[in-house]
Amino acid sequence: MTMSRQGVQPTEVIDRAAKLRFRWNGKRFSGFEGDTIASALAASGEQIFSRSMKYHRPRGILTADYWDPNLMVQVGDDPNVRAGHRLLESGMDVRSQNAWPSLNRDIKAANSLFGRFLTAGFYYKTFMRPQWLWPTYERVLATFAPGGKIDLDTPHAYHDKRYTHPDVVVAGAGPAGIEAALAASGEGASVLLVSHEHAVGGHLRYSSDAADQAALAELRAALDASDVEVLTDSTVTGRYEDNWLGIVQRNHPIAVERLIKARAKTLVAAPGLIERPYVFEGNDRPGVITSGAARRLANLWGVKPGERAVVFSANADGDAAAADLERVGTEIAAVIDGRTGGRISSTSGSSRAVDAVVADGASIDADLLVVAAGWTAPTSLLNMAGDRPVYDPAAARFFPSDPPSNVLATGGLAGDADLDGLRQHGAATGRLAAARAAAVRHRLQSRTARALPVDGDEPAWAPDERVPLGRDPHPELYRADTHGMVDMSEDISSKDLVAAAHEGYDSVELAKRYTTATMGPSQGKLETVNTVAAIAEARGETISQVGTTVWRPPYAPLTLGALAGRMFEPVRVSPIHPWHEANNVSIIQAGQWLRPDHYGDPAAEVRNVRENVGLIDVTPLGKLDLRGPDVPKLLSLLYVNKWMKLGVGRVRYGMMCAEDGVVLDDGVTGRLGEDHYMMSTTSSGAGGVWEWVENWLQTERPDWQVHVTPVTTAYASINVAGPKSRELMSRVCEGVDLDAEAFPYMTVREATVAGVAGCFMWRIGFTGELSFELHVPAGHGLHVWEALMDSGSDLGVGPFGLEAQRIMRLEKGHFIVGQDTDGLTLGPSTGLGSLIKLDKDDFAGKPELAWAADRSLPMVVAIQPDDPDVVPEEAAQIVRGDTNEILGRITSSRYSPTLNRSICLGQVEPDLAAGGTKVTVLLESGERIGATVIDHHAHFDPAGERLRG
Amino acid sequence: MLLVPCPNCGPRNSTDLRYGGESHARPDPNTASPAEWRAYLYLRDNPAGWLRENWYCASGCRRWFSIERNTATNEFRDPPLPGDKRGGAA
Amino acid sequence: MAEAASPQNSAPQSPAFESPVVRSYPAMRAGDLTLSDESAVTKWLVRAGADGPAADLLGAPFGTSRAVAGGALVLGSRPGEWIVLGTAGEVAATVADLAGCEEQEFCSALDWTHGRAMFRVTGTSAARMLEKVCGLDWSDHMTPEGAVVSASVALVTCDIARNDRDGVRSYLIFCDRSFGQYLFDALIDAGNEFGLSVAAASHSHSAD
Amino acid sequence: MAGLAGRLRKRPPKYSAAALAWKGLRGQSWPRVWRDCDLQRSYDAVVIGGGVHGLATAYYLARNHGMTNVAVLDKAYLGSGGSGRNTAIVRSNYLTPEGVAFYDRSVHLYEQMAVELNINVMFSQRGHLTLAHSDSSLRTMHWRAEVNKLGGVNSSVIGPDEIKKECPSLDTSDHPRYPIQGALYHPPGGVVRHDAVVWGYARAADHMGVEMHQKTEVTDILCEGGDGPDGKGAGGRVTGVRTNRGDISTPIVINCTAGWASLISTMAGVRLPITTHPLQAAVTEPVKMFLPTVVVSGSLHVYVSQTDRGELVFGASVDPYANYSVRGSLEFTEGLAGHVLELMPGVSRMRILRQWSGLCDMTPDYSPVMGFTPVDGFLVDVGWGTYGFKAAPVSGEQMAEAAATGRTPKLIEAFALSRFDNGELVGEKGAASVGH
Repeated sequence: MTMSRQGVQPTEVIDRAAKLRFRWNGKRFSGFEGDTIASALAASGEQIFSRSMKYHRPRGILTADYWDPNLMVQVGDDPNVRAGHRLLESGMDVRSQNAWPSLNRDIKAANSLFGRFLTAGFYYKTFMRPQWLWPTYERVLATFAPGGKIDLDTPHAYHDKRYTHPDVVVAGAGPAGIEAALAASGEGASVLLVSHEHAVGGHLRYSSDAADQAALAELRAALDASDVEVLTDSTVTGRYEDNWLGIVQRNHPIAVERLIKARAKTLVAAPGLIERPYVFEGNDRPGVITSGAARRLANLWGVKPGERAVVFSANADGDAAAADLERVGTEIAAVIDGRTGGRISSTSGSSRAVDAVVADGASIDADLLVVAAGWTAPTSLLNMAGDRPVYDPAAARFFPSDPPSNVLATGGLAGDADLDGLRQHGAATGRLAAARAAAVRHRLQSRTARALPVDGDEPAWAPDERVPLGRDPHPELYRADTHGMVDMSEDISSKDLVAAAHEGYDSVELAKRYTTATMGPSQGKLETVNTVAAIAEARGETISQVGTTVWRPPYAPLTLGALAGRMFEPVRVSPIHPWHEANNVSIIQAGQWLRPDHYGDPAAEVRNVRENVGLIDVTPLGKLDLRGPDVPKLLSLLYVNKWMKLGVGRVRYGMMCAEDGVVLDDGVTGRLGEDHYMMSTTSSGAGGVWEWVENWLQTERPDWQVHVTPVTTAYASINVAGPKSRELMSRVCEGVDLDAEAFPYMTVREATVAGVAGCFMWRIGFTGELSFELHVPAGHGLHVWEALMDSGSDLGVGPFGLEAQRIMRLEKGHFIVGQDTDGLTLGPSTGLGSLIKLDKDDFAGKPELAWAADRSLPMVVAIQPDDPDVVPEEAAQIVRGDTNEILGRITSSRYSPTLNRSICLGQVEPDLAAGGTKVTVLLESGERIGATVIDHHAHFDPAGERLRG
Repeated sequence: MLLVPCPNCGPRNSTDLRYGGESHARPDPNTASPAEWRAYLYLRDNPAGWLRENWYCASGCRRWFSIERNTATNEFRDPPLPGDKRGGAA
Repeated sequence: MAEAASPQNSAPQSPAFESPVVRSYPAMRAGDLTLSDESAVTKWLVRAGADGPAADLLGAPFGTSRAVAGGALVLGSRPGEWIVLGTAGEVAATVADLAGCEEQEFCSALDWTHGRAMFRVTGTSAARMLEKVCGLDWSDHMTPEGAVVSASVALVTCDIARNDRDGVRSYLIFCDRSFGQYLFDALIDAGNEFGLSVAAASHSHSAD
Repeated sequence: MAGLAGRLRKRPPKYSAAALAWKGLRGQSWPRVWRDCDLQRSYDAVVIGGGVHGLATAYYLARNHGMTNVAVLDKAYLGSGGSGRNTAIVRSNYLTPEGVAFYDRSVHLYEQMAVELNINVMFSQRGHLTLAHSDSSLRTMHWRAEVNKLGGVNSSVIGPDEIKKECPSLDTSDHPRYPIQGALYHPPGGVVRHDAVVWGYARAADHMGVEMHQKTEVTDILCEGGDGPDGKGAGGRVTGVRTNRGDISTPIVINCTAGWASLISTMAGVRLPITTHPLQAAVTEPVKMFLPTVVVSGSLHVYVSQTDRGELVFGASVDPYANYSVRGSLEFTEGLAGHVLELMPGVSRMRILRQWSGLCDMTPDYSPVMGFTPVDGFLVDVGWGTYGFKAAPVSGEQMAEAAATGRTPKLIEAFALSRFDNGELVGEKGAASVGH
């Protein structure tokens, strides 16, 4: 066939004054503003747009819209672009995707010669032997993968997201959809109208009928005058629970694409109908197009689809296509009427000709074969709402059965009528949608604490009193006995489906999986009905008996960029963060927190703390403010140890276990006042412990009087550690006697530090040194940190980071929950079993911890490699001698700058837990080294004199 | 996105809440047998239908509440939004 | 409550309050929309029974807010929880009024000024901007003037109060202080489309 | 196999390139892949669930133990559950010795499958990368690698540079919010054509006389002597099953269902430590091959591989709340896309074509429940969470042995239901929560 641009059409959407130049496979082409890529190429006489997936048969325009399986092209770095939908832009670099070396000469076209061997599923039946060759076979098969190329350097450009809560969303902007939107808006509802196409109007856009055009103008004017929000070139991609909708907007001014998430009170589905191909031998040859394609080409873009056409018409659209073709100068060789028994059995002729062979074998010369063989009802959005469409043989298509009553169908999806009938049904649907939305809004408002109070009862759920649309009779035009293509994007013929059914893949789901029919880019919008029909014929059943497959989201493919949108990655920092950044800190990410790992030399930081004094920013340390008379009971319930007698100003260490006895978290809690406590948790456990506390208080002990407030970042937390820490504190601290007797280890005081009142000081420390843990009101945290740095310069004060702290806590043998313990570590395994007070009436995990006492459990122990210079990897396994039997593992391991040797914590089988036990550690290198379990966790200062100092 | 009817806030997106699982009573820790306690820890009815379960309104009122939901249709016993009674395998 | 009644952290002798927003922002084209950092405003968290004497005194049930006589703004942030904000003096006055309730019910109050960042976004397109970072319905019937709600904003849990300024939509947004800088930047990004500009802190907090 | 010959039905034509060519030339069609049989009134064993686990169990009952009077019942069509909805990843780099030994056997059986079942299951051992974005997850990767090595499994921790070599499309720079710090590299890991595994086991079992019954729903399990109502429950024994097509008497019932495991077991009076959650997956439109390995990120809750058709197949972690409805959610695809683009910014223009979900039976310790129950003759092969497909061959083999011999094979001792009575859970949590 030869397509060419014709004179100006009254309905055309192109601006012939605006010429756009672009490249197609490297060659220069041009088109007009308003052209799609495909219409511009067609107008320039291009016939072949792609090669088919399996047989590499030449493919041309079929439907000339978004769903055309033959018009997938690469545009720059954008693969699988729908050339039938994407508007032409100046300078586009458009390439065909599935052909090598070129569209017109494709080497793999040879595959078509072997077609009889490449029946569906052939690859399951071969390439099993020799096994060692399979990887090679696989690489070859992979070269048949269809689709375009991605460019790994493509940036994730600005994509946007937005939420919206309209009363009514209308999916589809044909005459019925527009009327629904207008009517709902007229009832006072907020309405969002979503048009998949570049302009509203649906099938009216490409109708040359004067009445249709008048109606279109009227509807557009009404929309402009209304409050309806209209989105064009946008698609409702999915309907999820409670009418949660995904809508992708492809033409947003500031974003590549915008994903709109809409909570619609009611959804109106008005997607119209999709014309389905006609299955006969050679139905995929360039020059065989649908009636919709013919009319779009002629009326929207002024393109003459061919010189001499045979029109197969089984409905009014086919007749209209014939008329439109004549108007643009295509000679009509014949009109074969499908309603009176006319059929096409195959095409013949050389490459440019598509002579139609009719039922009686006669052949009609032509270069264009236009088919109007029926419709697919895109019931996707209704499927997603739980509906199961039902097939009506009289109308030869599926119809909705029983969607939820907040999803309403109108337009072609719901039935047939003349334009006025469709408009009336649309308007009635809009009114119903608005009425039901009002009831939903009333319910939402009456139940939402913050909402404007509503008066009156909830409106009754409006009954559906719409006059149902009729169903025009349509011939069932299916044929399974030819080699006609059922799925053009997958190269699946009716023969393939029949063969699959005979092999036993005879349910629609199995046949789909086995042949991959309907698995392509349009997900069956063109193919499903013909696929089901072929299976039905092979089984000797009806289409209704076979049933159809479930349409899953999205309605139309959705880019990963649009789904990701702007990526939110919350980051937490302490008030002291600016100081760290100004002092060559090396940052480590701990969950959402950015924390100082070290400032250049962790070992030096350790030595400075051991010899002088260091500061570490421990702001992320979890802190819960607990108030009320029942706090001690709460502490006794959540910790394994006792809390009823903690005096004001005292601090105690506690371990928490879950109900299964597994270690959950640990930390110290101090009593700040009569009924006022502060609980500290691990940094990573802060959020979880807070919820854990609330859960117990709200569900198990609602009568207890305790108020819990997370104050983790209400305070900047600074640990001042080292032999000279008391001296440093004395220079900045007012109102507190820092003397060891007055302010001993494991106590807490409130103080004014560097002029900041309301600071809390704890005499505790993870490092094992004399230390003061300061909690400073966050708005003054940086000030206090800097004050400490300034006043301590002569004491050699310096910052230290997490790494230095990890080393020092390991020197002291303090375990870290989640590193030295794991998801099965029971309380007693930590070596702190004596903490567990089973004589308490109740506490979390009590029964398991009681039974655990009689079980032999793995133990957390301190381990020292015999060779002090070998530092085992964390995760190195402890094995039995030269065997592969696992007896434990190293959980923490560092080189100690204080002891000048490697030191570890690990978990070992109970019989290895005794001090002095020799164990074998398997390094990652494969080397096995000797190591010794020591009889307490602390590698350094086991008596703890330094921290009491 | 499921709407969960929080008794304090009103209907909220499920992502605003934390799921607490099946509601079940905690046995007396001092008298429970290992079998009873571990049934409480591990065994679940897991029905395909109405289930009383716990939710925590994490981004909202921060209150734990218990409510009945049909695990086959995601309908809540607390009257759901009118019209959305259909769920199930789409 | 005595301990609570003296707002120590905002005591005058303290050094200047450091905001969580530490970056500086170049003057932007004045659009319809302004964003300001009000983190220094004194904020207290009050806890009591949802319908006890303290609740009556505060008069702002969950989901609503009220400007009290003393000048402070009271937000019913959760059932049995209130955020009281204003100048140190205004807040202290309101909190002090609650002292009497202690004999009748279990209640507590703590200074949360340092724990929460607070931003204000004002402008006719403020709701459209929030739609880009928060899944709530900001229409007048679901979130009217005075409404108080908690929700995820750009993946950070926030308390939000609608507190219009001279009839123009305005929202107060509170988050954990450590997220302050991140959230401030996320709001600026969301506001660009509407011509957002960063304004100096007004330290004003209550409706007229 | 010689001893089996007597029981073999007339062998249908073998699949091979030659047979394809021959039939192609003569235009012959292939016979049914499995027979359509009438439901008998009694079988030596009934397997509930026509997925990979049930079909493999039936296959090994016939092949290894000569039990061919076996029926596999499925309420829909074969492979309609998790078998056809998973992302077809196979690996053995688990955390615990028992897990490693078990899954290693499975990989071994997958390697032989194409030849043994005479169907190309397209096992593509393209390598499996589990990325670590934090020092704690890197520590877990080292832990897994060490246990894997001791179990004879090829697995090691590699750094960003090597990762870039294996998988150039990954962003190994320090720009992302959560930079890639390293990965557990597992060369034998890969993907399989999951449907082919279902059809292969069904076809091979059919050849040995096993009957596959589709659209056959079990409505009750008939018991006697148990301490519960109708003789169900502990101490009782199985006598048969009730189906929508009538009653069947049998001494052995094996529950190989996923998603409905609790409901089926309740029919026998057995309560399970299971909650059912949907697991979602999605597939993109095809593009030319660019992703050579399977990539998993636990911290980002995503796993991805590229099929031979050029599509990217994604999965994530299970939905947060218990649920029997298999609808996809938008928030799943949003989160998925965000995480994938953190790993591979270059794919932002690829389009999601379809999303779906399947039901996963989650257990407290991320390990299955296999073997005998307090009801004599009622066996379970359940609790497969998100890792059932990769375990299908070994599960079938071991469950068949348990059913045929009445003894629990060593390889599945750790997965017994009784572990929840004595509180001795399996330590897979750390690794399995990292997903696929």
